[in-house]
Amino acid sequence: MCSTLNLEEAETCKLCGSRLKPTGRLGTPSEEPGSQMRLPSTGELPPWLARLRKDVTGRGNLPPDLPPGEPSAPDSEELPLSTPEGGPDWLGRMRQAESEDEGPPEGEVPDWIAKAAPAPSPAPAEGEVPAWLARIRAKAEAEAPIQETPEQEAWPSPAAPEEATPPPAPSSPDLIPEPPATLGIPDWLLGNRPEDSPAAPEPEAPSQPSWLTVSDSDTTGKLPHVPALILDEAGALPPVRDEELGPISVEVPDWMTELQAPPTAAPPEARSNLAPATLPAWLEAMRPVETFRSVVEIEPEEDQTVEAAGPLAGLRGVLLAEPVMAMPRMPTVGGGRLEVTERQFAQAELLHRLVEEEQREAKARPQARARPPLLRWLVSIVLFVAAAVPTFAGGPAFPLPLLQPRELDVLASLVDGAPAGQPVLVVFDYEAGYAGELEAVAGPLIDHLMNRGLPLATLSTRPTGPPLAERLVAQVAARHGAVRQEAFLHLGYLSGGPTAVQLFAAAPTQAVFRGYLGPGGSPWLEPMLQRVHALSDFGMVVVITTGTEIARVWAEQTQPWLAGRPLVMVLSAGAEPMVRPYYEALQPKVQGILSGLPAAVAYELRLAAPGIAQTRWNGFGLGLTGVEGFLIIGLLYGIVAWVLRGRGA
Amino acid sequence: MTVQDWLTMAVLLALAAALVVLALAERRWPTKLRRVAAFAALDSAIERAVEAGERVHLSLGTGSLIGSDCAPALAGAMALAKIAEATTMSDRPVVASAGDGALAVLAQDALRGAYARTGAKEHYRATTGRMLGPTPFSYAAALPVILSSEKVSVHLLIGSFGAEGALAAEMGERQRAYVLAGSDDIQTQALFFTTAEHVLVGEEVFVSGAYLQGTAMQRASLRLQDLVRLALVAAILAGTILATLGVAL
Amino acid sequence: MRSGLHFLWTALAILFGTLVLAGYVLDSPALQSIRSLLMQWAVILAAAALLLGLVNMLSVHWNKVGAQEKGWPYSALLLLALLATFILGLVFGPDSSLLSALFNDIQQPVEASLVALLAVTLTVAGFRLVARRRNLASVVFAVSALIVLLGTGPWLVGGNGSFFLTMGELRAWWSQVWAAGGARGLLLGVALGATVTGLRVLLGSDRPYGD
Amino acid sequence: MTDAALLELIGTAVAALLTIMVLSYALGDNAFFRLAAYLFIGVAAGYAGAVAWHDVLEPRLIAPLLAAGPAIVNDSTQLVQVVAPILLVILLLSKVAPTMGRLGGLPVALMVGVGAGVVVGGAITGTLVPQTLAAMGSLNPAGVAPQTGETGLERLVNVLIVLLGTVSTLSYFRLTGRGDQADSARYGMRPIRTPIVTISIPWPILPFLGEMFIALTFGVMFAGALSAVILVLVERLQFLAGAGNIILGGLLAAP
Repeated sequence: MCSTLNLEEAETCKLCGSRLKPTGRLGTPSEEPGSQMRLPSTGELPPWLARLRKDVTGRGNLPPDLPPGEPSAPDSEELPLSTPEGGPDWLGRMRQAESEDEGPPEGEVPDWIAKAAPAPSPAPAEGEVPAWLARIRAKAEAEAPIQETPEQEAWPSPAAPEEATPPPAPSSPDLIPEPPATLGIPDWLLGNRPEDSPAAPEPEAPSQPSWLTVSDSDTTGKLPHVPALILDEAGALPPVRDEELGPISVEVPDWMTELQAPPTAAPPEARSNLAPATLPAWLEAMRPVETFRSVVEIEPEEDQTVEAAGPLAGLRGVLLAEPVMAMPRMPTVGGGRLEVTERQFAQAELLHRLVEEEQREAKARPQARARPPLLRWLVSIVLFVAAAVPTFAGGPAFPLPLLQPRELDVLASLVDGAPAGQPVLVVFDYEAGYAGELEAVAGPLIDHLMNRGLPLATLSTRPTGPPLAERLVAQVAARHGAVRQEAFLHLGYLSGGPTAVQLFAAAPTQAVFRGYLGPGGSPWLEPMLQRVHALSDFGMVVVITTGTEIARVWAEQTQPWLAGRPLVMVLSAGAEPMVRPYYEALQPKVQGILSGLPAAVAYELRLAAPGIAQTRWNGFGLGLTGVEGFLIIGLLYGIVAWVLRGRGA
Repeated sequence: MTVQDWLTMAVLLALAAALVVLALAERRWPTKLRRVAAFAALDSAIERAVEAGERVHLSLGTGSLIGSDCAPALAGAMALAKIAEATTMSDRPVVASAGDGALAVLAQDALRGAYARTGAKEHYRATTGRMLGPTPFSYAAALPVILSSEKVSVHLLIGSFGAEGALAAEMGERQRAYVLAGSDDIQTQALFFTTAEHVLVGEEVFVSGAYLQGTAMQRASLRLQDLVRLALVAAILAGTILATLGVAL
Repeated sequence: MRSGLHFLWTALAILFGTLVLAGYVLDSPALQSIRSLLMQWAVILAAAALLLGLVNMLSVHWNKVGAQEKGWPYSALLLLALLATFILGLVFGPDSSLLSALFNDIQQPVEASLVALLAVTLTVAGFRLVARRRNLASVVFAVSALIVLLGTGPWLVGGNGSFFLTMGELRAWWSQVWAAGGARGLLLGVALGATVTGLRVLLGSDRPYGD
Repeated sequence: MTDAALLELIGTAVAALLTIMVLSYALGDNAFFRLAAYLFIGVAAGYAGAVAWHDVLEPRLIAPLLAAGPAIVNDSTQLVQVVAPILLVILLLSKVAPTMGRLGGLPVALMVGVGAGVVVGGAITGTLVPQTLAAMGSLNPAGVAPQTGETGLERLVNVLIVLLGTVSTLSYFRLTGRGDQADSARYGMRPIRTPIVTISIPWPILPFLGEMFIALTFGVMFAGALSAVILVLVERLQFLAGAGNIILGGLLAAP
């Protein structure tokens, strides 16, 4: 049709008459699934789900039919997943799809399935509005026969065009949280679509009455909802709406003006969600003009995406058929009043979308250009410098902690009290990324254990654990001249994550098959592990972890098998508060706890063995100081801004 | 079987029975959901994304499917199915990702099911459910690309996350997407509290299904949670009094 | 398509789950063995699923490369690295020096750097929090975080001074008493939510699997 | 210098380079970051796959199968421990083929079932029961905390604080409202008329306190995580410094 020739600039089109633009956009909403989704209040999700599903089922299958010229490119470019594929047999598939839809709803209490099975749409699944659903069902069944006869004899092909351009009937229920029409139409549309339907718009005209009457009969049931919808939302009407919609009201009959209310006000909550307090008042005021323009600008590409999804690719004016065809029909069965309401629905729908476009633009546009991440740059530079200075420049020296945390004495005495000769199980359960922290924190403990000459057996429930264990243990062992497989060995990776912890606790020797970096064969045959058959044969269990979850699992799942052996946790600073309850409980499940660099430094001081922890101390101190500075400034700034805003309001 | 075993068993059965009963009661006494700020805008955000031809991305997290950290992922999979039903037909259907193979398979199953239910089986692509990386941070490292190349405007994190979750959420914020983040790991929730626009606190991560117009049982389970929580509070208070009186528990 | 299969899977999932759960609460040896067997199967399946996930990754990036999509060279690099590492791992084993070199020189540094990035991310987010969420909670959050940070890190001036020590004490009290209460409440809440979620699956109401 | 030393040097250089590339993300998403990220993802994935094969599939399935050979079908335990999982794995892998995919539902259902069982069992026996019991602290001033050793009034106050925190936090998570309370907030401001002035206080008070306790707890954890990642940042920068020295040293030693 000509609409492709005269784009948005043209108000009128030689063929389609003067309502080219509004209809052009009229097409968009009803052709976009989103519009089906939008209008029912969020409370009505299942209905719009069902509608969305039904309305679009056909169109969703169409892409294969669009001419090569049509840009479905963006999709395929983005993603293999959205590249349309499948042959012209989409109709067949669609019918089957429809039938598939008649399954029992998913995710229900089992005994409902029986009841819900015959439902034509999964709507009842949601356990809502069974009343209207019954009605719809009745309608849907009633319609099918009526439509079929004229459809099949007279119009072999019109199915495709109509189906591709869900005209008033589909679009009208969109405004109403009730899907009868949409339920009805696709049913008969899909029900008897000839396998080979080339997109032929012409037959569309005569085919109108049949479904139009249907939609009428449908909409009669819904009339009461129209005022409801308007009233609901007119309340939240922003003052700017007039100029907002001025351009349109030029194009549309004056009755439109009263209709401008619902769409404008429709997503008030949406607005608050979109740009919360980011738009200053003046910008808010300016918004409509510019954003309306922006909508117009983006319209063509929007249309394209829509067309790409239709077999009527290129027939942008198709929806135009609605008002043009419909008006002569008005006199038919009480259609007059109805017809108007339908167009009102359609127009309101259009405005709805316009406003939503605006919101999206208003959200995206101003911010997108607005601020380069200056704050992030500043923070990055400050933190990097602060953390690096002590390293490169020797930097400011922070005083080492004098007093030792209470739990450090407990931990050290645990290590000193560990039975000599019995191996200690050290579980490395942290991401490689945290090696920087936990190697510094756990270093002194490993050092202490090796001081006591306790053989170490490492384990990990993460695939990347064994190399991390090797990193740390080998490093410390080198200092003590400890020999691999005699003073320490790696049991390797315990697969299965938290689940496997229990398996290991119950029967260690059956949970781990092969060591890591060992001579091969079962590590349990090594002399240092020969006497180990159960978890309690380890003199002590040390868990080095960042995750509160894994820490909880070790604390809880291994309890029964530890038989009183101490469980020690070396924790990333963030995880400590979550594990402390296990440590401080009246019957503690964790006997020792070591967390945070200060504790590690104190440990090193206690052992009089300066190590990794102390080399990090100054950088840690300066970096943390920088962070504290930012947080304080942020807090003050936030409060001030808050107070000022409060005054203003 | 000790007494405690029987006790635990009884509690479990009671919970299950209560859940079923409440679910059946849903039809007559539908659950009134309280306002959870994070969910308030979710529906419209998804709708807008579909209308704008932008993509909804849901992450099932970096936990495991067979471990004790699978619960939020299970909840996320249900939410995924719901969202998929809404977006199968859009130009850009929802895409799900996970940091674990089994979870990716779960996501694919959830998506396939949703596509089948919406009669769009043919549109399902196995690549809509992806494993981005097998380790938490490799998963996070893969996110920026999927977020930008798929034009993601709704970025949902409903699964078990560690600290990498903070990166994942912040990447969504950089994209100026609608970011809703929840995890069963409380430390991660603390990080989400700052990095995510909408954060699911505590157990809210498990109720996403119900707030997405979930099934009767999903909604009923909220009631059950409230009841049990009340019972817990009562038990704690009573236990405290008993403990104070010196009664050994 | 609602084939019997679907309901069969549901039934099996319920059965397996109930067995595992029963193994938790009842300590009958038979149940225990069944449970551990099921868990072992699950562990094996999880490992197999990981391979499946790798196939998934391969296909995704292979498509990108094949379609020469934007950024396909990255995908090509990923494919290369993935296949190379995987094959080397299969041939020489994960504990070969080659693999550990790959781990120590590529995986660990990058991952550590990502964690280091968190420092910037979290600081920025913390800075913005109060201005962004104008409510009492965010103020409490920021103050509480500051108390802990000031009590944790060393001070350049007045370090080991009396005020610093009191700050340390305050931090300990704050994070071990005040936070403990909230943490326990959150823990219980999460556990409750997880329980109910699991129950929904065990009752066959939530069926995220199969179709 | 020796090949080993050279390899060492190259490895260090690569690591340092990747570190810089990734840290550049702090300033903004860029090609270098993506390059490093994708390389990292590939290596991590390949490594994980290799581990999964070497430590799980091969020892638990393939090795026993090869060891026993065809006779494995006669061994009941082997059947359960090896053959059954092999079949499950085959079903799972069949998901690659869309047509066969349907049968892949079985292993997934198994994993989901096991996961659900573990979740419920673990949550109840692991957290719900023990944490509830742990929350029942004795308010008896004579009590003594085992680890912290605090006694008397101090401990009493602490126990009360923890109790209040726990209860209020729990009461914050009230997800359902009564009859007309759909979509109602957790608490509202209620004006309280005092002789002097009317003040508005949050009501009901417990959820409000709960929110405060949650924010407080989050703040503590946020600070902990922050100090952890700062430490990692320091480690990275120290690594860069060290790498710089090594590389320079290597280059000088090279000729």
